[in-house]
Amino acid sequence: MTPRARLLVFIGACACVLPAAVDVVMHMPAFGVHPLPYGDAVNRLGTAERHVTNMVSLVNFDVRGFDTLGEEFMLLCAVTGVTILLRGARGEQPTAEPGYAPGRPDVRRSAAVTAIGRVFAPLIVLFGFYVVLHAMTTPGGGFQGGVIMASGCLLIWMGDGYRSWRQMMRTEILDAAEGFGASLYAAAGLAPMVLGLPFLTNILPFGQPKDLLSGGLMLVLNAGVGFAVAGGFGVLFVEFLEETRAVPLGGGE
Amino acid sequence: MSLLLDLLFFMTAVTGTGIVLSRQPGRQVLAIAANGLVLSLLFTALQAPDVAFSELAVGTAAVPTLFLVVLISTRIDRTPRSEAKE
Amino acid sequence: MSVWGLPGLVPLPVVLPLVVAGVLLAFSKLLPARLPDAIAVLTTVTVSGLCADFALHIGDQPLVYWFGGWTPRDGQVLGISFAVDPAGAILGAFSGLLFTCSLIFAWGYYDEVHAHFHVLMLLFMAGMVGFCLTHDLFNMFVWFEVMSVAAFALTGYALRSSSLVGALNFTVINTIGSYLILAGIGLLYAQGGALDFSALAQAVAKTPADPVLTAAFALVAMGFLIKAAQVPFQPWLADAHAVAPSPVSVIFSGIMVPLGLFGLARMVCDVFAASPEVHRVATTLLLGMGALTAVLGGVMALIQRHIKRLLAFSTISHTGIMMIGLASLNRVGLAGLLAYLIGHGLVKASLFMVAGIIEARCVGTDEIGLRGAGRPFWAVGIVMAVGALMLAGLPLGLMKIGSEQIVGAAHAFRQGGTGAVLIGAACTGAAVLRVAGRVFGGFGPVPGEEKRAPTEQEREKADRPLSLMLAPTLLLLMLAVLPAESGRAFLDHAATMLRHASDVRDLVPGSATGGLASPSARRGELAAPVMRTIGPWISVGLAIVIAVYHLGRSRIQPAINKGVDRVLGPWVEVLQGLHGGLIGDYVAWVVVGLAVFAVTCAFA
Amino acid sequence: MTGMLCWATVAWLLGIGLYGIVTSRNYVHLVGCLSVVQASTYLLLLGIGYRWQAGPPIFYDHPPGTPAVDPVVQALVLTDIVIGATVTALLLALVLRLHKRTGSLDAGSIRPLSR
Repeated sequence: MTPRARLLVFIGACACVLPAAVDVVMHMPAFGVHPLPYGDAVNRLGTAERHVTNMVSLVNFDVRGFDTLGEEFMLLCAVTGVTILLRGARGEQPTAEPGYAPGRPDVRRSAAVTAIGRVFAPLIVLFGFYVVLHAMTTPGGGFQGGVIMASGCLLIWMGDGYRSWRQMMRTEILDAAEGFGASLYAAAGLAPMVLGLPFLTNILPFGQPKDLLSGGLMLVLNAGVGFAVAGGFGVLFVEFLEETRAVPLGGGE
Repeated sequence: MSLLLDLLFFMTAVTGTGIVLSRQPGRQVLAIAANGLVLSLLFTALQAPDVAFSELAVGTAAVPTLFLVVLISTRIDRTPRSEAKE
Repeated sequence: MSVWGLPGLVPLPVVLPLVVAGVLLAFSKLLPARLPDAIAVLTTVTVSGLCADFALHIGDQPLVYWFGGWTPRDGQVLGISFAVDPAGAILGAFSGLLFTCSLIFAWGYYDEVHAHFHVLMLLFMAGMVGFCLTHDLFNMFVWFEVMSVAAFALTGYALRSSSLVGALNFTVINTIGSYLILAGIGLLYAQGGALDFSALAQAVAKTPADPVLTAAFALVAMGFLIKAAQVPFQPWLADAHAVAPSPVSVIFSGIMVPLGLFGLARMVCDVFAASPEVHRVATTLLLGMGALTAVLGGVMALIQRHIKRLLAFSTISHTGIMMIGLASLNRVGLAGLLAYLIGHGLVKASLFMVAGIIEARCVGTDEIGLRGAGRPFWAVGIVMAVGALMLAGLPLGLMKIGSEQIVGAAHAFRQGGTGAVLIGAACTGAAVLRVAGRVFGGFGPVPGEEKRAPTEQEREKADRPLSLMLAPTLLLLMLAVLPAESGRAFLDHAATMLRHASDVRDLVPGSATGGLASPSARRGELAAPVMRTIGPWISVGLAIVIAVYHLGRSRIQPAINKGVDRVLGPWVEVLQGLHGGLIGDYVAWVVVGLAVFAVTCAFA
Repeated sequence: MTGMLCWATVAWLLGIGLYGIVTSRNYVHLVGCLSVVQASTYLLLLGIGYRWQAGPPIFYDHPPGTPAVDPVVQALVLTDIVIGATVTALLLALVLRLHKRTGSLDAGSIRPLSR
């Protein structure tokens, strides 16, 4: 189709969908007042049964922990796919130089930028760690903390440049952390089965509400997610940033 | 509260439209980050701090970085600097 | 219960491949070359065995398993459950079998990247099995996504520009489909306040004619139909299957695409069992879509020259045939769907393996360019010809049972459908037969309309032993042609449980007869005995005639050929143009599909 | 009123995102549009789980039993965000590789198979 014909088809189809969409919107349950039996049940039971205060973490790691298992392995899948797509064709070269844009002046980073990067990167990683730890009590969790940790390392790239960053990020370690984290999640789920209980049954002591170590098995699962996400996003950043490096002498695509 | 939500819904629609209409990739990265930011604010207003946190980490930091890297990578010259200078 | 099938082991078919994949990835750089192959095959065999065992030992009640011990409290469902029924378990076992064969076929194919191929394949399988067994809508979506993401990555594996574009189109369209499913889940949650199938079915029974619920059905169904590549969502499939590595195409065509229909069957028969409105929309729309898909896929297969692309279009056509069975929504049709799904999966998997052998041995997948190139290993050609005849409807094995029941069900329920089944089967059979004749027999020096089709030079790693590639091919084809009459009772049982999924558990009292009641199903079984005996032979005959005509063009007067070309040429151009590989076009068709749903819902 | 605006925003984001994909001439732009389609699902789910005059489903400062919004949809949205990030990363990797192969990002000029 020509772009014009395509747009006409699209607009025509939208015109047909529009009345139906309006009808659905008119019949939607009233915003903010309709009953939410499932969520209310979780809110009612959560603190009493598992001694945690963050209900979202409760849903993620206990009530619907099986979804999160799938989610972790989906991340693993995507990261493996990105690795195949990017590393597969170019190979890995931790010591390569960065490429540069033609015609763009090569500005040296000022010492202040480098210093800011070096000071803030560890702080942000530390903050990510804090977020992972507080999953059971306050907003946050393995996923958020893992992404923050991996992103914090990017400050080194911005401050010190590609080469220092690349020397810091070792793919073997990141791969291992990712595989280990996801496997930890699955293994923690399997452990209750050895005792004859259903998969992912929370068998550890629940601790005290508002305590950092409350939630029992959820803590292990949360740690697994933290490892998997930090490692996974780390690999993603490495693989993408390796795309900005120069091709070594004699090596082509 | 209602007014704040109305405003944030409107802002979300506007920034979302911004992503679609900014056909220049460099500008689109900014639009994506802006949309991520507005979404995080909206999620906070909708009493979902966990989700806002994720959106802030993913939508305003990680994903825009990936877009940025793609843009850099599609523009750079791939010959090593030492070779190019000779 | 046998020793294997302890009820406590229900999560293992999903969790085992996940754990193995995670460990393989963590130690990917330390493992010796052939070990991942062996570990992966062992895992797939175990999963297949477990699922088969479940399938054979489930009684009249599905095996319900609550994760984390979160059983419902006071009627409120809290956790996620698996409800293993024979249909889901047998599909899990079948996917395990296909993965085993595909991994053996791919033995030694991928040694450059450390075990990454195996990690993706295992995750792919875990996603499928989870999708088949789960009883929770969002959990189903999660496994669907695991399956999709693995598939996206595997499609681009070859890193050619064609495979990258194919993977991009596949990813974008299927991701839009996923988001539509998610929106549907949201609407269902808004109205039903639950995610568990049974709880949702109960909620639907309370407000059967709600427009929000109908919209939810339309959105979820769209997502599954995109996966199942039904008209007008079909073009991505040809782009993706043609360019994926052949061991992966085996899985795509053999099970991944038809699983979309299985998901749809679960929706219609379980969640929306009590909604006559949804059933009305479903029967009208699915029959029409299925018939159109069967015919269009067949015609498109006939005008291809890229062997894998041709096979991909035949998959589209046969998925359309399955959809005709689904559209009847009765027991016979569903049993036909299951039988046809497995039978077709076996045949199509072995055909894609043959395509892989051609690609590895002859360096290419272009039918016209490879004319006569397969003569040195003519035995493979016989396999391909038998597969072609099976596609055309040779009354053997599971496919015979499947097509008999689909035709029977379609006949009883509405007079359409049967013709589409015959045309689709005949066209796809003819196309594959033509390829077999041309590549392995050297016939057909004058190409017809297929010469206008897109093609490409490709190759796959050639130094693999032919025996390792041929063994799984032959095994699958043998399973496909073996008499399967003893499976009839099992499939019937599976279909009954699938159809009455909700009322088996007594959750929707009095709504067991949503849509079509069993009397019409019985009529379907008895209907059209003539069609059932003669039908297959008509399509087989037609397939042979078409194939002979295509290969024998050199014996016909050139003037006639030119005339035919002048008449058909423009139409072929239009059809090829509709499958031109432009993602914008495909998305426009998705919106058209949405419009079709909206209009049907308004007027049905 | 706020409710209508919420659902209307959902529909608008879905529509405009699809419009962007249909008219896109650049694969990077297309991936961005896909994230707009996805944003509509976040909004739909969280809008469904919202409740007036209720706090977050976190009982750290408030005692359990205070009115709170639905935690289940929030967990679903978290999963959704992961899905979005992974698919975006995968798509961008495909786009990068394609650019290296063909030197183009134009969705209209690259065909999967040559004629």
